[in-house]
Amino acid sequence: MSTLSFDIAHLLAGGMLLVSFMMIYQTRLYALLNVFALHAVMLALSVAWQAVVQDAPHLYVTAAIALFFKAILIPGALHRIIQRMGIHRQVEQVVGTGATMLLGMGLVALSTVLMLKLTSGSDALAREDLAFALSIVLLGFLMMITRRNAVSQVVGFMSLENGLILAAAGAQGMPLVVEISVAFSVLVAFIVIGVFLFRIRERFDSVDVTVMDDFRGEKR
Amino acid sequence: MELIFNLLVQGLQMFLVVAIAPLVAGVTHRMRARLLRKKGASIWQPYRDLLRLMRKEVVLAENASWLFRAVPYLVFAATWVAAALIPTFATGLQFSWSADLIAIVALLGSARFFLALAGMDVGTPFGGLGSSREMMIAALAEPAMMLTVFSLALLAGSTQLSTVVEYLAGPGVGLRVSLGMALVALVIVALAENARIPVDNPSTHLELTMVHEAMVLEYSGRHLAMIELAAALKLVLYLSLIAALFVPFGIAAPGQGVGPHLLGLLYYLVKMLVGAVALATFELSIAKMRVFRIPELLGAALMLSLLGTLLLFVSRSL
Amino acid sequence: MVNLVLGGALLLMMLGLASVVLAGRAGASKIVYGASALLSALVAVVGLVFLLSLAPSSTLILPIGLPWIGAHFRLDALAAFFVIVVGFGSAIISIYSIGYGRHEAEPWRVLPFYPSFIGAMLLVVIADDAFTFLLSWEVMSLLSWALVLAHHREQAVRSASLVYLIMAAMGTMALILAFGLLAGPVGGYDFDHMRSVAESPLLGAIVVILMLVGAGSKAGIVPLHVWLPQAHPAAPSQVSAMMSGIMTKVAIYGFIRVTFDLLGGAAWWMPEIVLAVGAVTAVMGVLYALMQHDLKRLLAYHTVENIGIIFIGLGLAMAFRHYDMNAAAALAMVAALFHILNHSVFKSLLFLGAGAVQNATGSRDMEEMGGLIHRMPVTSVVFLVGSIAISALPPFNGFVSEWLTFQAILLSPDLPDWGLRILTPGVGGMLALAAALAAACFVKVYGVVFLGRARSSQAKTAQEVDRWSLAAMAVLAVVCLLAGIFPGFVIDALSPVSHALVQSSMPVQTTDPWLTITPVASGRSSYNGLLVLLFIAGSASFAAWAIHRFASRGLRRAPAWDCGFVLDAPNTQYGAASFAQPIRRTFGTAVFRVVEHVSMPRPGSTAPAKFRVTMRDPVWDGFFVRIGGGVGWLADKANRLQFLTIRKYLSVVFTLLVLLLLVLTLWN
Amino acid sequence: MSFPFGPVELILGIPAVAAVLLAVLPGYRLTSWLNVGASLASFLAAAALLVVGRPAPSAFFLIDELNIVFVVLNTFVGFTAACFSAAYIAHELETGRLTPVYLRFYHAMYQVMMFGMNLVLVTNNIGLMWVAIELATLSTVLMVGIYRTPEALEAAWKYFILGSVGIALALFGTILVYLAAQPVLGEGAAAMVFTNLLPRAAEFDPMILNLAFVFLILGYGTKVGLAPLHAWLPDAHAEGPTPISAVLSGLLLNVALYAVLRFKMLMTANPETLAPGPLMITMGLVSLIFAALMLYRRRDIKRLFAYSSIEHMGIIVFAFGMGGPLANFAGLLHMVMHSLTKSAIFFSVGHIAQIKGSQKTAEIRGLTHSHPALGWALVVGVLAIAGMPPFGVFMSEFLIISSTFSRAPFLALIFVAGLLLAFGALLMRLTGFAFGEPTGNLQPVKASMAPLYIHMGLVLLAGIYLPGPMVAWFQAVARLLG
Repeated sequence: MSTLSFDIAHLLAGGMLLVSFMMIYQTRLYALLNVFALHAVMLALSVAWQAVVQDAPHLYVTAAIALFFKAILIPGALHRIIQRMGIHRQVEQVVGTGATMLLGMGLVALSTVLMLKLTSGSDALAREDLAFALSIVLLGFLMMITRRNAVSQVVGFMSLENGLILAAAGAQGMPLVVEISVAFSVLVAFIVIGVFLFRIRERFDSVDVTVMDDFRGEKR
Repeated sequence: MELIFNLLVQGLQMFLVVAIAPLVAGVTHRMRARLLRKKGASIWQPYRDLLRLMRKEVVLAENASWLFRAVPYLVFAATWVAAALIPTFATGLQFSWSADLIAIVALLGSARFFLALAGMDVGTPFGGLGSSREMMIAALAEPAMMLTVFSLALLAGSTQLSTVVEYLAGPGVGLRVSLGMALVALVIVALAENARIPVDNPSTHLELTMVHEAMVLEYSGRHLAMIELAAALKLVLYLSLIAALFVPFGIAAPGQGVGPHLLGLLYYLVKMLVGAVALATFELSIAKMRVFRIPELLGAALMLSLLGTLLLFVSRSL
Repeated sequence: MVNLVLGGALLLMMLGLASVVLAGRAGASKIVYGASALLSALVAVVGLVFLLSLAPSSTLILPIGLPWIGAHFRLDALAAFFVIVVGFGSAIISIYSIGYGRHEAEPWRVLPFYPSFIGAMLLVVIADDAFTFLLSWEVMSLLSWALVLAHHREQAVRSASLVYLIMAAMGTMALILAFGLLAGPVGGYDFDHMRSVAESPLLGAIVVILMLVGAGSKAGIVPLHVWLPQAHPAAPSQVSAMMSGIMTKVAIYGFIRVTFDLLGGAAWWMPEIVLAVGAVTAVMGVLYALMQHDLKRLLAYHTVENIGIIFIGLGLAMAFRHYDMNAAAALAMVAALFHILNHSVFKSLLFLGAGAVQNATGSRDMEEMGGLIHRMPVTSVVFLVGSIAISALPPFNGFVSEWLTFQAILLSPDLPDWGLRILTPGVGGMLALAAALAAACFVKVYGVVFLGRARSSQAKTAQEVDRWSLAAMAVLAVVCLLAGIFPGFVIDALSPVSHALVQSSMPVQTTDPWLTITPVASGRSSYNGLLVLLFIAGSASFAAWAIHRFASRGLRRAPAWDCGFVLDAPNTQYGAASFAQPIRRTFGTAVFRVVEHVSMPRPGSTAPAKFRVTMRDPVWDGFFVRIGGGVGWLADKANRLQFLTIRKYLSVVFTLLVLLLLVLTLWN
Repeated sequence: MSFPFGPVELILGIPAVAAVLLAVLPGYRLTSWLNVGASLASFLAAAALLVVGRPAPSAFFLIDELNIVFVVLNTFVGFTAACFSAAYIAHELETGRLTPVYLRFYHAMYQVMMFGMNLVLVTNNIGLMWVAIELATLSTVLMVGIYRTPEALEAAWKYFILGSVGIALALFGTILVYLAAQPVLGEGAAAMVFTNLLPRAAEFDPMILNLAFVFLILGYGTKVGLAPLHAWLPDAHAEGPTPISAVLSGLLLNVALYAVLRFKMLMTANPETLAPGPLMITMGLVSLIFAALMLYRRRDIKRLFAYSSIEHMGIIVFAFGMGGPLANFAGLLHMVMHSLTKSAIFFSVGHIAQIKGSQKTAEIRGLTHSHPALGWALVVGVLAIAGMPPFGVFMSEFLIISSTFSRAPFLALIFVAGLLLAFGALLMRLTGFAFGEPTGNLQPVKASMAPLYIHMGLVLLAGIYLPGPMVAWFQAVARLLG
């Protein structure tokens, strides 16, 4: 593998990581959705580049799915949901932006150290890609637990999935089965979440998850 | 021939203890009176009392059960059997193997058990009070007694009373600390078991502190006579036991002729006399204790006997 | 032979199953109890024949149970002895139940479990591998638990059953751990394998402690006894008798089997703990008993006491055996075994008597009884026999086994170990104390329940129980007497058992003149229950005859004298609580922190004076309640996790993930 | 074989076809019979695997000693649960808690779930396994929410979110396994086939495997219900229809556990990896003790038994973590026994809750008096699950404890403490349920007792007698697990 292709892959993955941090930084839902769309675009680019490098045409499909579903369809749909349900446009944070950023830094450091340590034998592209992917997964997870709105949690979950796809694309010759299933799962996840949001809308005024937490079946 | 002689000795002992039991009580009573500068009754008075009681009819409480009527005889019999197994003037009693020292203690326990039951039978507060306190005292006195038995048994290597007495009468025993402790413990136990001062007062009848007399309050006539006799017998038993164990001189060994036995008999009577006098003197020189101080006294006896036993256990190896 | 016992046990279990169908019909209880009595008696006979014929141990392996081991069964001398204890006791109790069982309101809560319970106890005794043993053991617990719950509507019964089964489960866990150690990593769960392996002393000690927890909790050693005084009284009386008289013996069987048979030498080097536990159990048991006024609960505490006495014997046997004092070891072992037999007889008798009393008066509270000797003449006699026997008074059987134990204690100065030599006299003193207190306690029981005047209208009109029950109790009373006056036969019959356990037996007793027993040597100690009985009977009869013949035989009934006070309310009698007051004051303040509160009204006030006693159970309040509180506290803390938000749950997952990643990073 | 399809194809095909049919067919009676029939047919197909022999492993399907246990158990409990479900759902229709439309949906989802779980078990491809688990999860999510009460929706939502995160983590783990295998086995699908992975596992990069295992045990462990990943489990059990609770506890947890075990085999095959044992032991013990403590404060009968499932999963994971022939054998046995017993308990709990009209523990009293058959069945079931003999759980707990104690005494003591804690709580509740003065509805009830009796009969039989072939088979699996 040439240094150039390595650098480009590196750059794109790094870009994704940067966008992940940008998502953490957002305080408004619309902006968050926009940044998430950017995240998905970066993913698509990254996967496409992998397709080029690995000479694996099926990855183009994955890139396309990422682009259409995640960069366009889902942010659009979430926009509509926010509008229709009149959700408060602010991202409600549990941990402040600064602290979340710091935590995110720590996670990136952790995954980098881990990856450098782990895959000393295998090739650098996979290793670096994996380090970025792991960071993105962890950051997505972090976002899920430091944000209160359901929408931002969903977005966190999606970015986590983006990290997964990045990892899968980085794995040389990983069969198509997996990518399709990932996309499939995202689709299903979205539909089911939509169904749930709809039902929840029926009964609650907000999709804020904490409202539902009152219903514990077994009250305190 | 020897068997007949032995049987004779056993029979004589058996009847001797019953015969002198009222006498010992009489002597003690008389001695107390004299020490108090009273004239006092004759030393034969207990015999007269017993005879008179036996001739009287029994006035039985209305709800007394068969147990109440059987108990006097059972108590008397158990005490008598126990007393008959204590060497008085001769060791090597014919039937001594039928019960050892532990069994003798247990026989006395049986007697007390029945007497306490009888105290509960009529359902009077006094009876219950007496029984309850009697059993509390016994609960402490019996272990002390048992531990004393332990130390003696360890010393002699036997719980067979004849063997123990023979051993103690023999030359092998010097003065021993444990023996002294055992003696003190045994004396305290004897005082408690016989309802003497400072544990109980045998000569009161209407005091809330009384124990034994409260228990037998409902008895009359021949029943009371049996119980009084059993009590006197028990006193003799303990005196004989102390005498046989701690002042065993003069006691006749098995196989010795008629002479030593007669001598032993004489010695025994003297010992009893001394014992009765000593008891009376002791009783007069001390005050009756409150009931709930008694456990402390008996606890001391228990500790002493345990200490004695421990010393023996330990010294065996030295 | 083992197949006969196994067959009997299985038939009993099938009888249990069959009675599920039968339970609805009239007369079902007669059939079930009758069949149980018959089967148990047959099994007991098999055990007796085996023991007396000195047959070699008989084994059987069935292809069930743990797959690669199979279910091993074995009848040897020890098992045969316990088969006799279980079979005989169950047979008599079943005969009692033929009459007593009629009063059961819901027979189907008792009948299916009762015969199966007997069967399970038999299976425990003949099991010869760890799995079969534990299976039968736990089934035994389970069935007795179900029996305890027969009167499940009472809250006290339910909580007793709860405590019982939890303690039983704890005990079983300890047993599993012990057997796990014995089996080793290879999984040699059959007893033959455990016998053949020589364990290290450390392992032996751990196993002994685990057995004390496991078997001891079932038997009721202090401080693991707490379930016993709750569960035994809660059950129907025949079941109480079964649990107290027999099941506790099966527990001791477990202890003996492991410490003497399976472990052998490795178990014997630290008898101090067994001795100490035994002595504390004996004294604490009887002290607890003295504080009770519930008749069955009191009897249950006496079971605790007697278990302590048995453990003292076992501890002595361990000590003697360790220092190769074989004759002494045999003496101690026989004393323990004899006491096992005796206790099973007289405790069954007493519980059956208590059942009769409960049935007649409708209460277990002694403060509502009194004067039953007039209403229940036969019961009162047999109960008296039981009381004398348990108080260890001659000439009944209880005295003989305690006497043997004392004799064994007196041999302890020859032990080379200093600690033991100092400990044993103390243990002897505790044993004597326990015996004396037991006598006090049974004066209280008998005096309050049977003597005096009736304290309630039910007690005043009580009726004697039926003939089946009386016959059963009478048989037990006769056995108490026979074992007390002919102990030599029992000791000789036990010699193969002690030989199997401590490799030596006591000298043959029945060849002595007059059936005297001489445990070591005739110069050392001897006892003849028969002669003592004859002497007492003879001199009592003689005295009575002489007085009636020569003095007077007049008798007049009159109101009680009572120093001239008029007897009125039966409450003025000494009751259970007042009888125990002197002892409560002597021992209770230290052990139970007894405080007596007296509130005296002012002079002139017509308010009644009030007297109240408070006490704390040092074991229950000081230990178990705290454990319960601790668990509750932890549960409350843990329970907060049920009410987190999804986000917080995710945070937990995230934290765990990061933590594991950190571990991976920091590794090597 | 004259059959056009092998048993494996049938095991997958029957539920798939049935799901489609059930989705379109109307009528309660027909569909519930069809549901039972399809489940029975799957079970027979699985049983046929035992008789006709196992097909050779292909790139997609693998039947070996390990998963055949799971497959047979899965289809069997699936069948009995379907029987129970028929009676249960009839009552739900009567009371109007379910409408016919939802019923059709329910039956279809039941078969989809069975398909998903069977696929997890028979597949040879770790990617496919992941997809199948996801499928099973999603179908159960929908079933949990089927009552559409706020509680049910909340439970389903919680299940869905936590499950999705778990599944994402598991996917990452799966990718990592592929990454580890790819340099050795080459690119492509071959590097995801389990039978290819296992023999060459020793050549994989141990550190990637370590990392993968962390993600896999967290991912699939969420499905297993290991504390502290368990949060979805109690609510999902409590709020869904009871047949689903039975299937969740009895089957889905096992299926996830099966996935964990597969990867554990992979880990142990590589001697340079960190041993998975300690992690599994720790998680097992934490689950055991935590769940045991949680049992004490439960006021909902189904949630109570859900926590009991967590506890037992802890026990099983602990046993497999300990490893060795005895512990592995015991773990397997325990898993089977737990499935049978716990589903039986849910069968009886389902009827009880229907009779009493409540799942509150305080409102269920004196069952052995008011409903003897159900009450005693519950008593027997709870005692069995609490590890009392003569039931199978006792045997497995006996083996676990006794084999652990000589190897790791302190672990065994903690384990025993956990078991006792759980026992105390269960017994306390049981005493309340079964005894005392009965409350609430005392009318006799028509319950389908057959599945219950069959399960308890099997558990009882296993506690006393395990057939030789089954033992040999379990022992082979135990060796396979190392």
